[in-house]
Amino acid sequence: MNPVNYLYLAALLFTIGATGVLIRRNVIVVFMCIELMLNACNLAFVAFSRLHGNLDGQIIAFFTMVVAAAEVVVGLAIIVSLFRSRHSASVDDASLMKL
Amino acid sequence: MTGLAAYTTSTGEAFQFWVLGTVAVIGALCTILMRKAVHSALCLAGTMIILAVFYLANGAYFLGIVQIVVYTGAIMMLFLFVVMLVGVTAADSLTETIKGQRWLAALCGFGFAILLFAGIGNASVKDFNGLAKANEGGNVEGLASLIFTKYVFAFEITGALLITATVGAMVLTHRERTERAKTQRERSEERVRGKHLPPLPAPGVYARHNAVDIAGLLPDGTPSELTVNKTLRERGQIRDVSTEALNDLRALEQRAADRLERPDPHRKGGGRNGDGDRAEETEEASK
Amino acid sequence: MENLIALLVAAPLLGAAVLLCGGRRLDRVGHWLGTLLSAASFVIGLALFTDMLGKGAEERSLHQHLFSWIPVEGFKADVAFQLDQLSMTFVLLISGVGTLIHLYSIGYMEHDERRRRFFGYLNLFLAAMLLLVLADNYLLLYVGWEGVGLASYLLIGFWQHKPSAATAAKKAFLVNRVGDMGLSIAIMLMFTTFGTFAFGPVLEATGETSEGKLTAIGLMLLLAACGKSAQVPLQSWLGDAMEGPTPVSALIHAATMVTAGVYLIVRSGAIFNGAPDAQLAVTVVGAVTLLFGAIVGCAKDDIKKALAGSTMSQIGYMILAAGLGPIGYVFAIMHLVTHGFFKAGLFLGAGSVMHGMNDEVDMRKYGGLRKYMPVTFVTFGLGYLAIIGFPGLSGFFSKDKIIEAAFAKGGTEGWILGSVALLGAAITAYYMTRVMLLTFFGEKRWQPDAQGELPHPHESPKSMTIPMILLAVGSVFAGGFFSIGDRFMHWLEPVTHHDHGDSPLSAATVTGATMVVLVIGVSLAWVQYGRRPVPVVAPRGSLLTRAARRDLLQDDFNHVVLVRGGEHLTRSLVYVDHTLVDGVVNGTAASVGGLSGRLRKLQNGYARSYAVSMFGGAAVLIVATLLMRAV
Amino acid sequence: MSFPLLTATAALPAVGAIATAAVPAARRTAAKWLALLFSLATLALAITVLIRFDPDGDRYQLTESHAWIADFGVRYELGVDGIAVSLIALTALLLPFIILAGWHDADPLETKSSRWRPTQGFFALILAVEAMVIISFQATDVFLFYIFFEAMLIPMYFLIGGFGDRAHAGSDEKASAQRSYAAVKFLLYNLVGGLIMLAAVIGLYVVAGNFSIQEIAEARANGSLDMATNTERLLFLGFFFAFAVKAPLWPLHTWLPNAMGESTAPVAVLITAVVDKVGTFAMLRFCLQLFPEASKWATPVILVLALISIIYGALLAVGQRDIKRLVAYASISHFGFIVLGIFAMTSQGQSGATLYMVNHGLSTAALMLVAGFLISRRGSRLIADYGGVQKVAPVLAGTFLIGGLATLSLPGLAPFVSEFLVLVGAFARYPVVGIIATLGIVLAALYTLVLYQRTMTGPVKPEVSTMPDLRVRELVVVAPLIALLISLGVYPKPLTDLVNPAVEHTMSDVQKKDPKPEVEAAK
Repeated sequence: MNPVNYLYLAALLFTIGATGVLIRRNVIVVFMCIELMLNACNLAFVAFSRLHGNLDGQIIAFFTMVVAAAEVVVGLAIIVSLFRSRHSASVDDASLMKL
Repeated sequence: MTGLAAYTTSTGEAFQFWVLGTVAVIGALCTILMRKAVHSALCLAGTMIILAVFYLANGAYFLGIVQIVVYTGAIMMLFLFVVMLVGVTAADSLTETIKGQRWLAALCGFGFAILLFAGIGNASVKDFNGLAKANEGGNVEGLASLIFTKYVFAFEITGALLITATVGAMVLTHRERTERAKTQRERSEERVRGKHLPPLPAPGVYARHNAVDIAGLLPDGTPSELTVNKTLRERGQIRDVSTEALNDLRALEQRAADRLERPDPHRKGGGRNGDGDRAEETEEASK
Repeated sequence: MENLIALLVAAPLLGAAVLLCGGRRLDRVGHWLGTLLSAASFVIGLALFTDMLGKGAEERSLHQHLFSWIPVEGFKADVAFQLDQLSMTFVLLISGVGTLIHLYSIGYMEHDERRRRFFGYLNLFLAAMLLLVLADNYLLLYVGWEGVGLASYLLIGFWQHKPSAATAAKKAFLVNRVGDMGLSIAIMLMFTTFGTFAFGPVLEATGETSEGKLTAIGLMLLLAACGKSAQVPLQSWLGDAMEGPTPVSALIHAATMVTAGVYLIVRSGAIFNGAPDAQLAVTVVGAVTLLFGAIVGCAKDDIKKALAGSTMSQIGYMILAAGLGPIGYVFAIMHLVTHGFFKAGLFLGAGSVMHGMNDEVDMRKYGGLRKYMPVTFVTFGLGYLAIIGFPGLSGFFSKDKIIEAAFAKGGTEGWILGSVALLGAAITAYYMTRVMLLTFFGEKRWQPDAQGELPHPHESPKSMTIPMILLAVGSVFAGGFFSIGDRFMHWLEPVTHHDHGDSPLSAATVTGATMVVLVIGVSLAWVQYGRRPVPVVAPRGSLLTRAARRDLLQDDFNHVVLVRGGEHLTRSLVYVDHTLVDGVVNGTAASVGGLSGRLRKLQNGYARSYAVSMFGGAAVLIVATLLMRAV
Repeated sequence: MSFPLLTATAALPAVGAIATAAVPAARRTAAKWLALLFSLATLALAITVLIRFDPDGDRYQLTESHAWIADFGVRYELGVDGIAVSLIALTALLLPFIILAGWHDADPLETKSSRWRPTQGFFALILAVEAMVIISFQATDVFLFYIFFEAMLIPMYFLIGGFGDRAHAGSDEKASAQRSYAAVKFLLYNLVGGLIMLAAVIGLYVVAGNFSIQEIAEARANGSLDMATNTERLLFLGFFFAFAVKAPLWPLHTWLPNAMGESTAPVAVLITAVVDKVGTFAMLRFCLQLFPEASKWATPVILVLALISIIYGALLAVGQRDIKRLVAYASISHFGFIVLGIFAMTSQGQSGATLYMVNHGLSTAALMLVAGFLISRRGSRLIADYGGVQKVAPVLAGTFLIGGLATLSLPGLAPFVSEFLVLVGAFARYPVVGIIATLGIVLAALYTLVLYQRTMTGPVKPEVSTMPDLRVRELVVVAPLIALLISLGVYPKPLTDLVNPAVEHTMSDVQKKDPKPEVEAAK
């Protein structure tokens, strides 16, 4: 088997995550989907690093994780305060951008 | 790269890939399809673990571990906390409100997938260099040497980012007290002057569900909100079983009448050996 | 000597400028100033005339070049004057009669507070008219041509507070504009044909171009003449023009301006000689108008309108003569001059009558005035005799000659034209007698005026009678003076190149015939109006009479076809402009607005739908990059 | 290097605009006088230009040239030929009259209902327009010209939209609504034209490599720059469209009646007598000079449009009920004549067209300003509201009549000369066109006289009976215009001498010869 398949898998996961972002209304789930996409990317990076035979890919993945962690922290904090303010976890309720 | 270049991986890895890969995809699909957030979270966790395995298989030992520890261990748990906070049982409907959104989403998804596949296909990587050489000095050391030399600035900045994120999270979630905290004295006085001198009544006590979400019944059989925890009240997760209770009662009396061939069920004696009856009745009712 | 020519025009022009810009402080002397200046130009004219008589027939034509007017590549228009015998005749007529009428107006307009402006306009008219006859090229002539149009517009509408007057003025100007269009097109044709429009070169070069071109030019000139000289089909304005003060009618709409058409045709003789078809058209127009005017003249009860009709028909005679070519030019001009005298006299007489009758114009409300205003009666009577061609008076000579010339045209045309001319003579005799009888004879049919008081006719002041007397003298002797020894013919010879046609009838027979029709006409009128009393309210009359009262329905025709049609056209165009031309643009604007309104709906505020578009965009970008790679 | 006269002429009013705008709000009168002063100074400069200009000298004189945007070969190039000089003189001449006539138009109203209108702004904007018009007459660099051709719109927009006619039939809200409609319409029409032209300008740069008219024209002349036929035609259309909107030519004319109707009389004069002239001028200078072949190719269509404008404008003028709209449609008819003269491609036609631009400026100014005085007295623009004014205010009526007669181009007044030249020029090449155009003079007489009759003659309307005659200020405005109309009508030679050489140049650009008269041709 060629490690390229990892890339295909990554692509698939990424797409699934993206679709999830589009179709789910629950903020938390949406957020999870984003995480899924990030992980897919990580997988791709790792696969790349293997293909190229150096560790930079892994480094990037590592940083991605860190950033993801930070993002999750902030994101969840936002969700919580959002829920506090309006007792709902639906993204569609936050549609104030409508003109 | 003599000797390092290879065309295929070991069959073992191939097998592992196909099996776990399938599972991972299923997990991902479940993540986006489950109606309850908590289920999604769990599926996602599973997928991530599988990814961790794949990292390991790809020679990213450090990352694999980190994936498990940080992601599945920390981040997903964080998710679960929040889910709990928001409400485990809260299942959001999957009916689409925005017109055409779902179709567009599906279209984009498919198109995107096809595109990516096409892109990867075009890339045409025949052979690949394994990480054997890179990992000679150990994977962690390799990473470390890179992080602290080449990517040191990025690393520092990430540190800063994490700090900021932490502070940010605190700021966001911290709630400013609007009024002065009450002293014990005030509380007690309040208690005495207020409506409930005794402690608040307990929630319903039928040994059915996790009973804290069932309002206790007042003598007339109507449920009292007061008995249920404030958070649950806010979430609207109070389960009103008063009607069930009354039905059960009626059924019970019915059956008692049949069995004891007593003309009127309202005799005092009927109440005497009623406890055991009630127990079994309740079991029946619970079936 | 030729440097004086400019002064002829300058004097009245100066007068106009001073009087119109002078303001009220000139009110007291204005009229005298005006009269003085027109007299001045008459005197200058006389001086030039005597000087001209002193020369041989050939070098009599004077020429004065003032300055180059419009110098443009390949286009040369100069302000230059040419004074030959023809122009001289007109100069004397215009300034002479003009001066007399200035004199007359002093009395006539005495009670009008805007008298100064009136004289200003009169001077303006003189200047323009003199410019018209003195110009040495058609463009300058055009300036005078429109100038007199303007003056007549101002003078017809002089009593602007009367809507009828304002309308009549506008009508006159517009109808004239149609004629002017002809003139300007004619000038353009000349320019493209000859490369110039100065009289000399054009008239010499006529031989070098095709007859078709000449015919076109001729017809255009004829159109112009019709407009100015109130010939069919552009005659409709003249009747209404009588709204103006009587002196105006006398000067402009009888003696001078309306004859400009005749001048134009005679001046362009060379062109018409080269274009027989155009000539025929001219004669036809003349003949038709001759009858038309005469018939209208018979039916009108308004004394000025009746005279206007007669003017029309007399000019018809002139045009007819002018159309006959070299046979007729001289007589056309001669009749023009004599007509200038007697028609002006008649109008002044009419004015004097109205003056005495509280501005009553309906002849049926006159009657028996001869005892009350003898001078007017006598002068008017002499004018009357002159116009009907009573033997020995000027009308007799000029008109008789024209009829002869008409016959002399030869062929059937000759016969037709001649007999038409004869018929015209008969009708002329009839309606003039009618006017005479209705006004001065019979019993009084005076009606109380608006204030309910009966008019008490009186003779007009000196300043009015003197001009009348002088004009009467002119209308008695001018003809005889001209035709004894064919003076006038020889005088004009160098310009018009007279030739005697071969008349099928001897001069005697024609004269005899004229006398006969004359008697018939007069006696008819006598039978109808002299013997039995005349009803104050006009009888319904025959169909022809009723039609004639309405100018033979010409106005109705104009109204229906031109005015109504025009109104509808403009209204519909306004609508079109608003809805179609403008609508297209506004429509585009509206559609753009609608489109953006629909696009606005995409911004529904749902983060997820934004995400979709973002995602799609990403996909599109990838496609683009892949394609780029592929290419 | 010598004193940059042209720059000064254009810059002075600009400085004036700034200065006027800077005057404190309280000192309204001071602002007016300042503006008048600057416009007079500009006039003086323009006259010196007129004197310094030698008709028989080079084609472009008093030239100035500085590098501006070197990368795109955009240069600050000024230069004037006879046509430009005469038009600059016209502009500089009209401005003081416009300012004088608008002396009180921008005074703040006492009534609460209408908003306070800063006088300073009004006069500053007028001066700004003057500056831009003058420089676009001077520019010999296409890009430079384009910039000011477009920039003109900004002050015009505010003049139309901000300082509307106070004599309005409807309520104030209605008035302001229609006013802004007119302003936006004006802006949109001209912007569309301008943008299409911008495309053409860029295209020209792509083809020719620089923006200088002289260089391009020379290159075209000596064949070193030959455009593909289609390219040239497209570019020509791009330019022509913009100018046709500005001119305005049927069917792009509908903005003019709104703009002139809603704006005050002086601004209306500014629009039709000054700004629109840039359009016709530019046709003569850019279209013919840069794209001779395409011009010849487009001539038939353009002539037809011009004819339509002449007749159509005149007919619509007859149909109008609003004095100012009537004048506007009359102007459309006259612009038809100008375009006709330009594209008749005969030296008579083109000299006629150039004279026409000047004369039409004068005649319209006279008529429109007097109409403005009339309207300001009665407070209504409807013809039907007047009658018998002649009896009450004879001088006003007289000047109005003279203005009208000039509009119907009565011989002896300036417009006659130009109109006849145009007609002859057109007739010489296309007789039918000439004849149809001649109909225009009859219609002109119709609408002018109808207007005069309805407003000035007849019985005196009661509302009119107390109308004062022209005041001194108004006489000062009108009298010189009338004097000019008459003197140029009697002795146009100075003007023709100025114009003829320029016209010969243009004729040589399009390589056309006047048709020979038949008789000479025969010889």
